[in-house]
Amino acid sequence: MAEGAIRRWLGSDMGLSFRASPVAVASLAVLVLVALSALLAPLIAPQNPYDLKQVFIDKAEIPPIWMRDGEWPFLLGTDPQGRDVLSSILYGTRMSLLIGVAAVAVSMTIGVSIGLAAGFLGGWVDNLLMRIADTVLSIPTLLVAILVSAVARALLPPGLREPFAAVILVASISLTGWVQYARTVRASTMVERRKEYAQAARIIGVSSARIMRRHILPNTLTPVLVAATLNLGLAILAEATLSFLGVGMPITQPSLGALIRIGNQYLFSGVWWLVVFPAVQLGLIVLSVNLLGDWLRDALNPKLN
Amino acid sequence: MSDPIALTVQDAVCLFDVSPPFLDRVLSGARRRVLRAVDGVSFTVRRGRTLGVVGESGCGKSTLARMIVGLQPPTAGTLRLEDMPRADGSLGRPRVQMIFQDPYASLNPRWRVGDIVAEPIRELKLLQDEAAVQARVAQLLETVGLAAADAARFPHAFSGGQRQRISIARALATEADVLVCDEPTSALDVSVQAQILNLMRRLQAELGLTYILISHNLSVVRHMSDDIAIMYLGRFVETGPAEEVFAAPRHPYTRLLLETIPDVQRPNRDRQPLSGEVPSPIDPPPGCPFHPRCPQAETACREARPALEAHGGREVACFLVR
Amino acid sequence: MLRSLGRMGAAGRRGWLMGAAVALGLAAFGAMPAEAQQGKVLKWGAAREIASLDPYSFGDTFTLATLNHVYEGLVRYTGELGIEPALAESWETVSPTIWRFKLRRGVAFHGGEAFTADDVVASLQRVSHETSPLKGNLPAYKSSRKIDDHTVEIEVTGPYPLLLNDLTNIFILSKTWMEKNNALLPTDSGKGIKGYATDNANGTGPFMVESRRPDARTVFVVNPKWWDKPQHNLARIEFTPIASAATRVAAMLSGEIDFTNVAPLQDLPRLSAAPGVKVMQSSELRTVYFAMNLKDQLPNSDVKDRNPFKDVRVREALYRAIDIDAVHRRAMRGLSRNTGAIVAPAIPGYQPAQDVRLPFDLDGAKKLLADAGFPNGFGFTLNCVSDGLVNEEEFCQAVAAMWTRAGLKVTLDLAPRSQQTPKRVRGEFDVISFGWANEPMIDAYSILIQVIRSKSGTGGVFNWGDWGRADMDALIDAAGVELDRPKRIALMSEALNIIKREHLFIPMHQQPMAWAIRGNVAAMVQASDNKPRLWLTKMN
Amino acid sequence: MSDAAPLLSVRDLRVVFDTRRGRLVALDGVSFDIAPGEILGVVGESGAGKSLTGTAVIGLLEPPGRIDGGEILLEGRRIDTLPPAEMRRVRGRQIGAIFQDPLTSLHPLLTVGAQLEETIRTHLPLSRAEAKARAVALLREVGIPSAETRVSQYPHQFSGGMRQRVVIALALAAEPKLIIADEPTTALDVSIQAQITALLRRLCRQHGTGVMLVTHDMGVIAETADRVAVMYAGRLVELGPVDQVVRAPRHPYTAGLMASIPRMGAREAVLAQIEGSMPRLGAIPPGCAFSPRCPSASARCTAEVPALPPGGTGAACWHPVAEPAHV
Amino acid sequence: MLAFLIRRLLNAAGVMLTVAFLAFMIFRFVGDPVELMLNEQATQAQRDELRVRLGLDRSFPLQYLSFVTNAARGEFGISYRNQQDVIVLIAERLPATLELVLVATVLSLAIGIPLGVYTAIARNSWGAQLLQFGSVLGVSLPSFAVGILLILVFSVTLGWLPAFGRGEVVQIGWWSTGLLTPSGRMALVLPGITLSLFQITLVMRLVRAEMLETLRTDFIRFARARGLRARSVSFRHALRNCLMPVITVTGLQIGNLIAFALVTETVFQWPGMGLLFVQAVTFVDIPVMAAYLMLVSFVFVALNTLVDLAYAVVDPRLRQDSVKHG
Repeated sequence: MAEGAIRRWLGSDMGLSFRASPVAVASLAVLVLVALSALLAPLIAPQNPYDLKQVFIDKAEIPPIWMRDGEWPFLLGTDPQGRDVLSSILYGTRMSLLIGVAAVAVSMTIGVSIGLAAGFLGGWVDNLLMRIADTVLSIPTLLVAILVSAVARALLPPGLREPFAAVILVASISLTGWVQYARTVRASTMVERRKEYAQAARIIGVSSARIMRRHILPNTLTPVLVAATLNLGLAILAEATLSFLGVGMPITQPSLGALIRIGNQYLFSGVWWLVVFPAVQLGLIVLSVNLLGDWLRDALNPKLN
Repeated sequence: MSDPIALTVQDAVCLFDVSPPFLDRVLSGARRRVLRAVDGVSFTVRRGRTLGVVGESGCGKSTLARMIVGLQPPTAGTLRLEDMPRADGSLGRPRVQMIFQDPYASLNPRWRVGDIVAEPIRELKLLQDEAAVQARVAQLLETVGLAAADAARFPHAFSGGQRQRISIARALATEADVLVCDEPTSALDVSVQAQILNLMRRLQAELGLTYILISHNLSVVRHMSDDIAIMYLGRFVETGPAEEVFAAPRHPYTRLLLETIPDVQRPNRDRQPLSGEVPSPIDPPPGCPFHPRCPQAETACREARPALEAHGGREVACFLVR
Repeated sequence: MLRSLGRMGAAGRRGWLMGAAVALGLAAFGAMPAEAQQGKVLKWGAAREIASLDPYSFGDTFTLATLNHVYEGLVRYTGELGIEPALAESWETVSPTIWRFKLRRGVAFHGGEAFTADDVVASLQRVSHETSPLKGNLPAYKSSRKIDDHTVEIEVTGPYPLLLNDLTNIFILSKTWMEKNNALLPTDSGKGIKGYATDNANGTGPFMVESRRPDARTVFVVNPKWWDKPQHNLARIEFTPIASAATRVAAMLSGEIDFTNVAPLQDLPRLSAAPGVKVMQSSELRTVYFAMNLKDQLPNSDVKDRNPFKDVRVREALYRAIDIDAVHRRAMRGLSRNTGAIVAPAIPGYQPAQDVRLPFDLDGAKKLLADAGFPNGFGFTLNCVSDGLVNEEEFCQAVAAMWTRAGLKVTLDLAPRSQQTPKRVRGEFDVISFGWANEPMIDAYSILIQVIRSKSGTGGVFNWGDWGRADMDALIDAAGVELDRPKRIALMSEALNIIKREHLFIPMHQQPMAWAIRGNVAAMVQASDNKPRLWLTKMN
Repeated sequence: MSDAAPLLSVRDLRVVFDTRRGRLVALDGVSFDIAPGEILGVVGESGAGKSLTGTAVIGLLEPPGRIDGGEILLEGRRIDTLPPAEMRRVRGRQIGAIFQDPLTSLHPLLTVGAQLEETIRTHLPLSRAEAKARAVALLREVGIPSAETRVSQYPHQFSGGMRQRVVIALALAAEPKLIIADEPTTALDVSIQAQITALLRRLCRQHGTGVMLVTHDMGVIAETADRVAVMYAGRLVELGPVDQVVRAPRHPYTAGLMASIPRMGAREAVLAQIEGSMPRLGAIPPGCAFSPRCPSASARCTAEVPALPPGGTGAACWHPVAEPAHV
Repeated sequence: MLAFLIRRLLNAAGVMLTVAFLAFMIFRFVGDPVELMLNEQATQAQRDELRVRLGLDRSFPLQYLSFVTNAARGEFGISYRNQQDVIVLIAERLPATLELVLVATVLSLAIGIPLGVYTAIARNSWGAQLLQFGSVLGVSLPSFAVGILLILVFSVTLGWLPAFGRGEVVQIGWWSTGLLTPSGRMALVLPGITLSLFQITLVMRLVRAEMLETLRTDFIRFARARGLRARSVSFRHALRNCLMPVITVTGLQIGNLIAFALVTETVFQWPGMGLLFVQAVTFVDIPVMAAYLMLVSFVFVALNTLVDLAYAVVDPRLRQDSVKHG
């Protein structure tokens, strides 16, 4: 069934364009690989870096396996605590992807709902929602995220900060993230609702809610899809930046950004593998996402074909 | 002439406030500006017949169409659909549907054709049984000249003409009595246009449909209409039976319009093009709105606005017609 | 200087020379001795900014150490941490509670005002004012009086052996200057008043503040009229805070700074290996240990009906579970000094016998836990500060892992000092990492009165986890009024023995300190209090 | 048809698009001439390739489209193989163009005068002042009142009809010998259409400019053109004097097309209609592209591609309509 | 035009009031200022007195009102950490950040626009494809990683450029500039590149997209059909039409740059507002955080308003008070 769907898709215009773009194929392959390895981290990682029982400080700062003092099973070496870098990266990737995907999903859900409501209902609802969007936009995203993280950490009782760190991050990224979706969806909703098919439904007597949901929503989602893909890259970067600044994931459940922050402290001590591998992984993920997003945008842009 | 009346429109007015925002008005001392899209139009349409409404862009004909189907509430005046007999003998309000100009925008690209055509049946609960719905959809598709199997396909698989057929099938699915057709063929090629016009004529004959055909294409209107109304800046300037209006136009605008239409049958004829352009409906000229372009305009035309008056079987709004 | 210029390239060189020329030009006004005119510029890259130029605004060791270049106290520590006269020439005790100080003559403030007894009295009043954040640094102070222009008497609340130690960090400001600038009282953030002294300085010290741009650069220039004979050859100190360790190391390697007083441990090999960079490394006075909350209930533990840490077996188990050699070798990079005591050897009160650790014994630890009724361990949170002690993140993680292997369920709570301190002060912790250097007293009494003594008046300010005991309190109070040094030390040692016996704290190590200098720095004194004393620095 | 040497001569033009799904032949074997001063109407339904023909002549085909065969000669000089820089000099100077939508054809941020002057000075050795004077004169010639003030206005200050006049002025700015007019009236109101076609006709007659008038509107062709070329699925199916094609079409497609136009004169019950629709580019049937829809198609029609009769006038059909169609 | 201006200003004021509200909420409810200001030994009487002195006993709207009026006068209180007037603290660091942002903006426009035009015109060329890929790489690399890398290469390994700080600055009134000294200019290079890298690729991608869009328009086709020179078509006609989105995005991005500068400032120890803010966050220095938030939003809103006005200047269609009607 799925195979059939994939085969059908590969035969469609999109699929043809996909097959003709080695960059898109490579990006998707990298992403699938990265996502799978991150999802299966508990099964394939040599070590659980969160389980302190498995971490021996005597195994600290072992270089990658191909170097002189490399040691099995630490393929990419260990950190100053004796944590396996490869395992940390797999778990960190899991964390980064999880936060990125969740942030995109949350902002998309909020943004699409608000955009649809504003575009379809118009009038004061539209006015109010768009003024809110203006205000959110008048504070730079990064600043909002830092403030939210800082404020949330100041308000939450200490015991809740760590378990909620990821939630706080998702919330702080989504708090501004929804605006783009809202604007996109609002714009296309305003176009779509004037289109004849929507008016035909109105003439038939279909209710507004139903027109919004069944007719207009599906037709506004193409740009949302592109935006979501490109924003996934941005969200992962935002998370990394916040963690790098020290207002993101704690050291005990590090994301890629937190790993880079930790690694950065060892930049000059010869323990380069701490910063290089997470940075490469982060760059690779974001690059693949962006390349895929770029391709998707071009492929879905009728004007380019 | 003895057909019962399906639609009565009485002094329909539709105004749009196109004033600059409040602040600009205050600062620049500008007045409120009103676009008089439809400015007092009255007519009746008889059941089973076709009224053609002709005019250039911006004359208000599309607004009129939207008012009839209820997409646009009138600012003033009434639009009344007369009850008509149902199949079971009872009287009921006629159903009005609309055929749109753009066959590409009138079908939801994400829906299968079958669902598009079935939507009104399901929405209006005309049939309860899903199998019956499917059967009805198949029947409708065949009625408009498509195959029943087309129900499973998406609109993008169809050409413009076929899409217009689907639109018609959707309209028929409501068991509509009155169809408002807003430029139904102007986006189609000539050969396809003929197919659609023929289909519409056939359906009218078979189902006793009433058409209100809005178009700028005089030959299409001529071909389709029993009665005709010429619209200029929100008003009717001439109405009457199509044959008579085309044979002997009374209003200067009608005359000039007929004169400017290129005629395939008379290649390379020399003619006098209508000069000037359509004035803005926001700032219509005083008096007769046509007077700036009218070759016969007199002083009176600049001062007062002529009303639509009966002249024989027709009505004309012109001082020069007596 | 010349070396660094070589790396700057031609364009950069002109700028630096211009800067130096300006400094020299300014200095020339003061009819400088020929030697000082050829003074050198020392570029100091610190790990953080000093909080203020006002020596009474923050009880922050680093801020005070830096301001010590501008301001001076009545007495000061030598490079070997002995006490020597500074603004006071001599002193005597008139009675057990009254000290008389003879002030140095011919000393002038940077602003030109002559130094007199009025300045001392005004300064003491300012620092002991109730809004002063440094009030606690002079705990026994009662009042002061001017006898004549160069004699001052200080009265303390009771017999107090450590007044001189305290006074090393009480800097003297000019009274007329304070009066003129409405700065007689400490800065009061409550009133929303910004003190003049926050941005301006007028001391008697070897250096004067030439300019200050917070977080960018503070420039000190030599005070040509300093009363003491300079043992340095600096004309100018350019102080730049560089918070990021990596950037600081980079700046050191590239020669943009000549000196940093915080060289990251992990970068020491790289720094030592770099040409023209020298690492100065030794052990600090600061002893690091873990302290367990001994209140009736632990706030973050899964044991709710009692506090497991009240059981000495549990405390011992935690102690024995630590493989200190691994911590030393890895987390501290072999640079710390493992200790069984909670004060450093240089601190009066230290006894070698206390410095013997319990051995690392994982099975023993597990057994102790089982005996105490926790065969499956229990859960608690380890509260550590990410910007606190040397490599605190690293050793806390390492110890957390070790405790986990002993069967405990450790949650590590790592956050900046600003976030951890409030929790610690409120007693909302299970176990904390802690370090105490016994400064400025350089005496075990410091930790005893401030950390170990049960809360009472000025005592036990840092007794956040109710680990005080009546028997220790008695010993501490006795030591506080004992003027006979051997007796006093015996009292203090006894108190420390109780801690050792009861495993009230789990000692870890004296933490390493590492400075880095470039080759152009010829001599620099690094005392174990980790304070830069740049007036003892010579450059090539 | 004029006896003079052709101004434009298109021979066996073939244009293809290389797409992921393979090569699409958009124009195949298109040949026609335009004499100086002659208006050739190119008519066809959407997708027939009429606009593409104009684009190919003016050398503005964009990838993936390209000329795959045949030749285009302007006054006997081959222009389809010119390097881009030389072709640029031909455009505007020798071939002018008018596009469908006057709303979008003018640069919104430049004054009408600036656009005119730039075009003039690109091609003619005139000073700034002379170019400006010529710009005003051109505007006046295309019938824009008070041209002196209008010249410094922006396009959005003109109405649709006036804008199309500006476009015509721009096309004529360097006195080209040939104008490609691509649906010049489609976007205009009915009453304005007549003004524009009349203007175009007048100007071309005055200047002796040849015109290739591309449109789907038989009415416009009938009124304006001297000769008509009918296109279907990328091929020319009929070429002839306008009178002949309109009144007595020889190709079944042309005949059907003419018959399907509702007449002004009388109201018929049913319009003649051609069943089906034009094939997509990727699915052009072998032989005569019209054969599946043709009432008189034979086996030959599905096997062999018919060509226009020698001389280039008549219908490309194996079974042309014999009798002149009844008018 | 005047109405437009007034409307924009009202809008901006509304946004600023909302942001002020957020700042006020943070200021007021994240950590009790009384607790933060007094030390632990303070008595209840002292606390109450301070509460009154700070106006915390007054009603909520009144407190907000006084916060807003104080903010409008530039009074944000005293920093908890530095004990300095917050506005003085910020004003001291403003030039450093603005100079960095200015350099980044100029770099992004000077490099981004030509590259964007090139990649659009020569869309399928080898170089354009490479640049396009490079631009994706540019937006994919986290700026802190770029900064670290640059320091590693140019400061540590090659020793060409300083790794931190602003170098020598010259004081002109209250403005301090590093642009006038060689060391100041040297110090700007690496942070400038780090901050502008993302921006360059952003401008380049934007210009490319807009150019591709514009190059497809009828008026460009028509300009080509008139035989205008390729240079004129690309720059005079096509690029001119792309400038408005570039103005918008550049204007909006300056606000984002100021915010993003805090990452660069952290990496390069650049003594600007961002560094101040990051330190304020670590120290929970609420007055500084609130003031920074207000200031950045103000810059953002002001730029936004300017961009809208710039639109009116660039686009003749907006210059007149003509009402468009259909």
